[in-house]
Amino acid sequence: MAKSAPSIMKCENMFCAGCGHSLFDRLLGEVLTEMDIVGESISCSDIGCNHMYQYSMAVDTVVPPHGKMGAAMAAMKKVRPDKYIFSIAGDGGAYAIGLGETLSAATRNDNVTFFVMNNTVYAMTGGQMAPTTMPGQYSSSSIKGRTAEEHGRTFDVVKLMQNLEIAYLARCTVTNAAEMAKTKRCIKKALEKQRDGKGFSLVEVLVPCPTNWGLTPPEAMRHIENDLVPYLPLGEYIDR
Amino acid sequence: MAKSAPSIMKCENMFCAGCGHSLFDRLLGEVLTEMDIVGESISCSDIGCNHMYQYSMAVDTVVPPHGKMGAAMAAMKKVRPDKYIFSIAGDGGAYAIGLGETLSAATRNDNVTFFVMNNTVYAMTGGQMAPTTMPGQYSSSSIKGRTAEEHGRTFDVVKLMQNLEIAYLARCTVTNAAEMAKTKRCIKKALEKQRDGKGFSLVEVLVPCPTNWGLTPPEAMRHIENDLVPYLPLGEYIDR
Amino acid sequence: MLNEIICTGFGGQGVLTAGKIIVYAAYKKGLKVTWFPSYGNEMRGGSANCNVVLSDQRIASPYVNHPDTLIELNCPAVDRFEPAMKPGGYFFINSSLLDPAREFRGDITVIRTPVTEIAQNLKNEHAANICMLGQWVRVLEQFSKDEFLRCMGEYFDQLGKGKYNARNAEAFEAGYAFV
Amino acid sequence: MLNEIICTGFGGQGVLTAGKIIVYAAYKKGLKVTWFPSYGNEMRGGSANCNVVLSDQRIASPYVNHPDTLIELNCPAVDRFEPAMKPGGYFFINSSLLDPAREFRGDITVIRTPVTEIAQNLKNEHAANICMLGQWVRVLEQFSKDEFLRCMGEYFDQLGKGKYNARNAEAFEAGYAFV
Amino acid sequence: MQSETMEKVKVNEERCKGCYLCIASCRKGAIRLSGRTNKRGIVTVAVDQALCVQCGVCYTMCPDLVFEIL
Amino acid sequence: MQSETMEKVKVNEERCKGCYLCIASCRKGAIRLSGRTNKRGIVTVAVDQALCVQCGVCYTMCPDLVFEIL
Amino acid sequence: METMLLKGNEALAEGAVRGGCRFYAGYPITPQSEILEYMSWRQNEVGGSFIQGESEIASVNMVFAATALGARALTSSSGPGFSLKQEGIAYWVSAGMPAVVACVSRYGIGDGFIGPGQDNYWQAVKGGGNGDYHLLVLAPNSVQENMDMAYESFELAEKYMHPVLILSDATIGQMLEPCTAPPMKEYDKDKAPWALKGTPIGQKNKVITDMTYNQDIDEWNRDYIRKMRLIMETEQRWEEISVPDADVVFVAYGISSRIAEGAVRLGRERGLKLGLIRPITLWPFPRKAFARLSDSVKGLVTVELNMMGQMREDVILASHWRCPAYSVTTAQRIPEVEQLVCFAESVLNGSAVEEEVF
Amino acid sequence: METMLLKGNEALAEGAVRGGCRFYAGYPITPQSEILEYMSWRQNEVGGSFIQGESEIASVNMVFAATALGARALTSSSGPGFSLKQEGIAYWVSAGMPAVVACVSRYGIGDGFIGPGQDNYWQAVKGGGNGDYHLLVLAPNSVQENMDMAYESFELAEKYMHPVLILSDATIGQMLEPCTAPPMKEYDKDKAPWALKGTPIGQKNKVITDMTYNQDIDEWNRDYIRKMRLIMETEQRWEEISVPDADVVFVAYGISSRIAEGAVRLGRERGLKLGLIRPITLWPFPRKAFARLSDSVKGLVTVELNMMGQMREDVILASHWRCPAYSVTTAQRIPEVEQLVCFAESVLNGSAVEEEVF
Ligand SMILES: Cc1ncc(C[n+]2csc(CCOP(=O)(O)OP(=O)(O)O)c2C)c(N)n1
Ligand SMILES: Cc1ncc(C[n+]2csc(CCOP(=O)(O)OP(=O)(O)O)c2C)c(N)n1
Ligand code: SF4
Ligand code: SF4
Ligand code: SF4
Ligand code: SF4
Ligand code: SF4
Ligand code: SF4
Ligand SMILES: [Mg+2]
Ligand SMILES: [Mg+2]
Repeated sequence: MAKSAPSIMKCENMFCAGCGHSLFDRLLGEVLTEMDIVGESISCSDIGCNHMYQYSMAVDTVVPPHGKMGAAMAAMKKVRPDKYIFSIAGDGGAYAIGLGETLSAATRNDNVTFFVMNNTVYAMTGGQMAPTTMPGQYSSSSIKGRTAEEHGRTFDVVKLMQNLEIAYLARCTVTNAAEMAKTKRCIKKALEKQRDGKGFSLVEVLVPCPTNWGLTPPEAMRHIENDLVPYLPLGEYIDR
Repeated sequence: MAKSAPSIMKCENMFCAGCGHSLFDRLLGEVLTEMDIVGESISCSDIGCNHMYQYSMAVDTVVPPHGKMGAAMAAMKKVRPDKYIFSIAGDGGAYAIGLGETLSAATRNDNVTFFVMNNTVYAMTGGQMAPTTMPGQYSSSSIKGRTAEEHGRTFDVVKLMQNLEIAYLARCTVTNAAEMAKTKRCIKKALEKQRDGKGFSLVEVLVPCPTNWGLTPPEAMRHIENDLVPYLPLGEYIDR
Repeated sequence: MLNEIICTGFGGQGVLTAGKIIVYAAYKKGLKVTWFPSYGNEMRGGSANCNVVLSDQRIASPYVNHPDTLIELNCPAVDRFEPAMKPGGYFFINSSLLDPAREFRGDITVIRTPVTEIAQNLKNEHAANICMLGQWVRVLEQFSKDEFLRCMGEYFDQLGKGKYNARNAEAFEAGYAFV
Repeated sequence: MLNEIICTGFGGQGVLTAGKIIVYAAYKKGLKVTWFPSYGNEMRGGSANCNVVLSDQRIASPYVNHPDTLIELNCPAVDRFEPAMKPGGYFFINSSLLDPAREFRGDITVIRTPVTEIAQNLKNEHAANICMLGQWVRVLEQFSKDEFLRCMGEYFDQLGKGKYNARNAEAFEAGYAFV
Repeated sequence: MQSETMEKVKVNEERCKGCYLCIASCRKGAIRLSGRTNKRGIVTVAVDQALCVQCGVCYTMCPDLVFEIL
Repeated sequence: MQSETMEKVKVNEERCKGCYLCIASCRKGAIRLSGRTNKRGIVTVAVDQALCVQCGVCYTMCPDLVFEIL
Repeated sequence: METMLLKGNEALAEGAVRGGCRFYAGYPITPQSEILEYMSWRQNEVGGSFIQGESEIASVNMVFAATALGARALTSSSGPGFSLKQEGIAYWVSAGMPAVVACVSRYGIGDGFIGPGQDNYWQAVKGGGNGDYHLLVLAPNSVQENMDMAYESFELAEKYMHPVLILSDATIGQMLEPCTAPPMKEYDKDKAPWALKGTPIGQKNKVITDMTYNQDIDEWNRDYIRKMRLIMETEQRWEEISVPDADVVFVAYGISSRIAEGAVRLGRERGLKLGLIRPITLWPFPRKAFARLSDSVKGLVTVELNMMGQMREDVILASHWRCPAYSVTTAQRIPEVEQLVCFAESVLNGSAVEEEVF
Repeated sequence: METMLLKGNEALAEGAVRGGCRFYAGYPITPQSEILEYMSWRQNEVGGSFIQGESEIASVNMVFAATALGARALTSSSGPGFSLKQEGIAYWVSAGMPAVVACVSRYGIGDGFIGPGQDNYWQAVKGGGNGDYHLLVLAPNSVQENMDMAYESFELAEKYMHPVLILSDATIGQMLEPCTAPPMKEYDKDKAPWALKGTPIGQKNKVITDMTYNQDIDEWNRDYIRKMRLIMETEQRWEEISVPDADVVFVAYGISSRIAEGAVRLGRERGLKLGLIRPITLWPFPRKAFARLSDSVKGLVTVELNMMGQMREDVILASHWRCPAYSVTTAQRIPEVEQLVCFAESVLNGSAVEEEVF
């Protein structure tokens, strides 16, 4: 069972050691190659560490301002309805500054695919608290730990989207080979929904940011398994 | 059982004949007066026909830019946690341009109260299609009727918020005296949740816009009963 | 030739449409035209008016500060616009809503027509504006009746409202007939 | 007196901290100081450096274009900064990571210290930067050892990192001791 | 018991905008057009005090605070 | 059947960033530090081809495409 | 060539459609909502797309993305809605996207009023978004020009790969005037050289992004500044009315220029030698028109629907302050022809005051 | 008076806190995130509130609302984030809210880069939002000034009931310098005359809104313009270095002014008579400094970290073009002291070129 870099991955990536973004990107690269839809795909990149996929993955890409992927994808799909239109975004972009755009696309049920890398912080700007920051989590703007009283409840996309009439909603992670395999299946399914015209799909991937979490990469993986997953359970929540 | 204008209503309002906003405003005026919290209240007005309450209701009011009530209220409550902070907004303001702010406040569970007047159009600007515009509904920007294929699915706040950990979520209307009484109870309950520190509450009120719907006021009321309510059922969805 | 008109009334009385029909007819006749709407300060249910300029030369400003013709469907506007009128101007006024005792400047011609009543009698309340146009055509003779009626029909046709043409024509005729 | 220093290394090697400690010590001594960080073009894991200016007069630019002192913890930066140095300048270099065959300009003094090794020997890998400061203090004699050690301790204390003071002092001494 | 002809509801006609939600809402059919036009140019409504049972629905359903239930 | 010493996994050491997720993931304990430092200044990893069962987990878990399963 | 009687906003929309616009996204705001309403059915007729964005920000970025994929795309707004688009427009500039935005100005700071205003001049011309840029700004003063400028705007934008702003106003947008429609232009989004269409493995993929990452910055800067200077040299446009022998020259654009033209006519009737320079491009500002002014001009008078006389500083720069530069500012009120003639008289008799610029 | 060694961003935050700031809302963006991070714990210590807004737009409007309720409130951003705040800032102006915003400039159009830039000058000074306004713009050039300006900004804003912008830059924000902290100011939000606190029935309630609705417009306009002229007259600030006998005078603010100061020193060492005018307020622009310039000045040279020489037009207006106005623009690169001295030499020997302003 030979395995090597999917041919869409054109060069070394720019992520930190052990960054979860890069694990996701390779899975996506594999799916696009295996489905043979690279030439039929146009991606939409958020600004955030996640955006660095564009330096290592050879797919046509538009980079709108931070958080505006929901809006940009709506337009892209109207202009080229025959293409696969998807976004790679961070939790900050998708759920904070872009929350309106993300949910507008979802409530309209636009026929596009949204991959959200949830690392519970604004990584690229130095690890500030995000809506997704866990209760008790330290960050550069919650140095005594996040609390619901002071900072508000932690954001959970599944709670918001669970009842929407969209095509697909899943949460997965990259912490071990088994989860990686599941995540890959979710990525594929989400793109198939688009192919079949079913509408909006969102795959949230819990990814480590060892740099901003102040953990080694293996520790960061354990943190996801022990502290994130119990609070943000994995699974396919909508599958129409 | 004597009934007369609550003393907070200071003069004639500026709404069109039969406008639902004015019915809601009077109910709110009654509640504020009956709870005797006028002096403890600071309201936050959206821009839209709804904003005209400030000309007839004597309550301290701040008017942020269109749609920004969720953000403004968060700040107001931090600065004056001992006051009742509430917004009166339109569906366009709360669910389109302000969707991100509205849902950020809700997911944080800010201890504030949001009254959203849903008339299924952008009334003040001449009745354009809004996210809330019903399937098949004509509007000045959907002159052949809204369709899910072309314009996207119709927005339903209950579907979005139903699973959130907020204090109170209700949908009501103003179509007859019985519904008015229920609506009044919902308004009161929402403000009591804030008093008790329970967190975010949102009351959506289905209101007629006879002017932009091209209907007489009584017809507009029947339209709500016959065409809106079956699609957007009334009720209390969250009550913690 | 420069003809500066203001049409004014409550929102909903059709004064903007009255202005548009005039402009359309003049345009069809080969004149230069402009039409500009303005709404009162009040958001809703306030007064509405439009400025119409007809000319055989390129029109500079579309704003009418000193109308030579004023077409009014309600009363509050009387006080507002009368002082601004050009001497020698024509003031077409809805006498149904006018205090009969109201006096006017001596240097303008006031034409009183009870267009609300006329329209009500035709069971066509919304056509007071059209009645007024009938009167306006008759008095000023800038257009022949047939010419104007044809243009008005065309105007409604292109809006997809041609089905009301017969009733509109009836209102126009009634306004035209009133002396 | 004007002393322009660049500290450079990979992100994570603590060069920004090294610069800050120098600045803190100089500031405590009553000098005017500026410190300015700059990150490489690469977002992550790239090189980092800081510009430090010490002076007894008001400091105009905080930018160091032509350093008189260069403190380097990694090799790629050697090629980048060597040409810019002022003649007569001091080049403190981490010889643990340096190609021994590398040749340097004749008009500068190169001080080679295997700080990575020294730190590893102390089982304190992250303290290569502190070792280098020891060497720097010894060679340039701008500060007495005790004075500098005290300031460094204070610096870490105020960051709440005082508990590492003993180990940092050890690294400093080891760097100072290297000849 | 109240006399049938005493005033039960006061109508502030000047505020009326003519939506006629009151007429549509009064279960007793006690409200009708007054035939009078107010300063807004609106044909206002009047209450037949004899038919009125002071249920308050007109107060509730009038968007313009025209009614006062006495 | 494969010979126990044939090359099963190729390691592109220059790409390695030293996250050591591979070491943590290999159930066979076939991956260890190589002792070599690459151009990035990273101590890279090496595969003990004898222990390797070509399960592919290292390929899967390496964020930097260091491994190629042959 | 069809002639029609249209509102300015409709003419702008129709002009854009005929110029090849096949994508529109916008959010309602008076006095420009007719553009949105018109596009909502018209794009359907021509096989284009219409999206009513959830906000101005969504809309401006939809247009960015649509343009990136090759479509000729338009958005429009006014007042606070135009302010919200500034981040997005800066991205258009940075990415070199030839998208078009129309601002139908209303008066006021913040939400303001729905009537006409010209207090967006600084924002429109000097930069609303962050960074070193000017948009190519066209200022129509008639319904016909609303149509014509929208018609040509895409080709202009594509000529320089730089966005175009059509700065119209509430009066031009709301008024009806006859106008003649140019023929429908052919445009094939697949032939747009920059368009993202999907790139098969092995070919070089395209990325449309900010200036930031994919090119040497100094090189990017050099090309960019060369482009901006070229636009300045090539695209200055203006109209002159009775300028050669004028003693007092009004400078006005958009709706004010119509009033100023009336004032020139009235003044001339009264024997005053008045003239008008009407900037048609606001950036590049038509400096050439001022370079040619005769030395006998006693004063330049800007006429603007604002309080601060925003354009006046550009008039001073253009004229090298060779003669006094006055300013008639009328805020939310439309100036009257008579008022302008009076002001010109005060310039001639020396009683006009040249205030300090803001 | 405490002396500390702080980063410029931290100094700005601490200065604001000591000046009475008890509310901060912001969104992360480099190079200003330290302001946000500092406030996240510091507001807690002083009993104020910190909100990490869900976006820049949310944050600017949180500050609007907090100010309306009487708090001294600050937001901060950079680059595209500052662009997003323009609608909100225009509302501050319109509602007369004395709120404060800091922009720690980074370079580039759109997203741009994280290094220092001065290509926000037009946006900051000429108006980013819609309508007739200038903010009161302060341009610190040291960590100490970051602190001092933030400290005084609220009282300045309240003096005129007009917002203040502190236009810092990435270098000043990121650098460490010693600075002396002023004492904590007392401020009682309940004493703010405009503050909404809730009004019992029967008393006159307050509405804080856009200029639009609650006052006669002409009256509002009159008061507003009077206020703006008063600020222009009263608040011009600048620093002069070696100006009286200078042949060539640099004009630079923020980080560039530090380099220019270095160039003045180096030039003087070499016998060149160089000087520097450093605008401290960018609006009102310090015209008075230029009015006093001697006639022997051979040239004014703006030094800016941008491509278009954005400040140059204000220098020309201020100096009435009495001498040539040159521009050294270095885009994303920090100018070198040597380079400026060379340029000054080229001005003196006549080889410098005065380009057309953009
Ligand atoms: C309008 C705007 N605001 C802020 C920023 C700064 N910024 C860049 S990336 C980023 C955060 C990204 O966080 P997230 O979306 O979670 O992605 P991550 O880096 O964690 O993958 C921010 C705030 C920006 N570029 N533009
Ligand atoms: C930023 C901004 N965009 C657009 C507008 C124009 N505008 C004013 S009210 C309104 C619509 C209001 O619709 P809705 O919120 O549903 O309230 P309604 O009038 O229906 O009560 C719009 C779009 C504005 N004032 N500001
Ligand atoms: S900072 Fe975090 S998210 Fe960003 S590249 Fe590094 S590990 Fe990945
Ligand atoms: S337009 Fe509609 S919502 Fe607005 S005041 Fe009139 S009826 Fe009410
Ligand atoms: S409900 Fe009120 S406003 Fe409407 S018609 Fe009746 S009295 Fe008049
Ligand atoms: S109180 Fe009841 S019965 Fe009497 S008029 Fe009103 S609605 Fe009718
Ligand atoms: S997982 Fe990859 S990058 Fe990480 S240590 Fe192993 S080989 Fe190196
Ligand atoms: S293929 Fe499997 S067994 Fe072999 S080295 Fe990789 S993880 Fe270990
Ligand atoms: Mg993140
Ligand atoms: Mg609405």
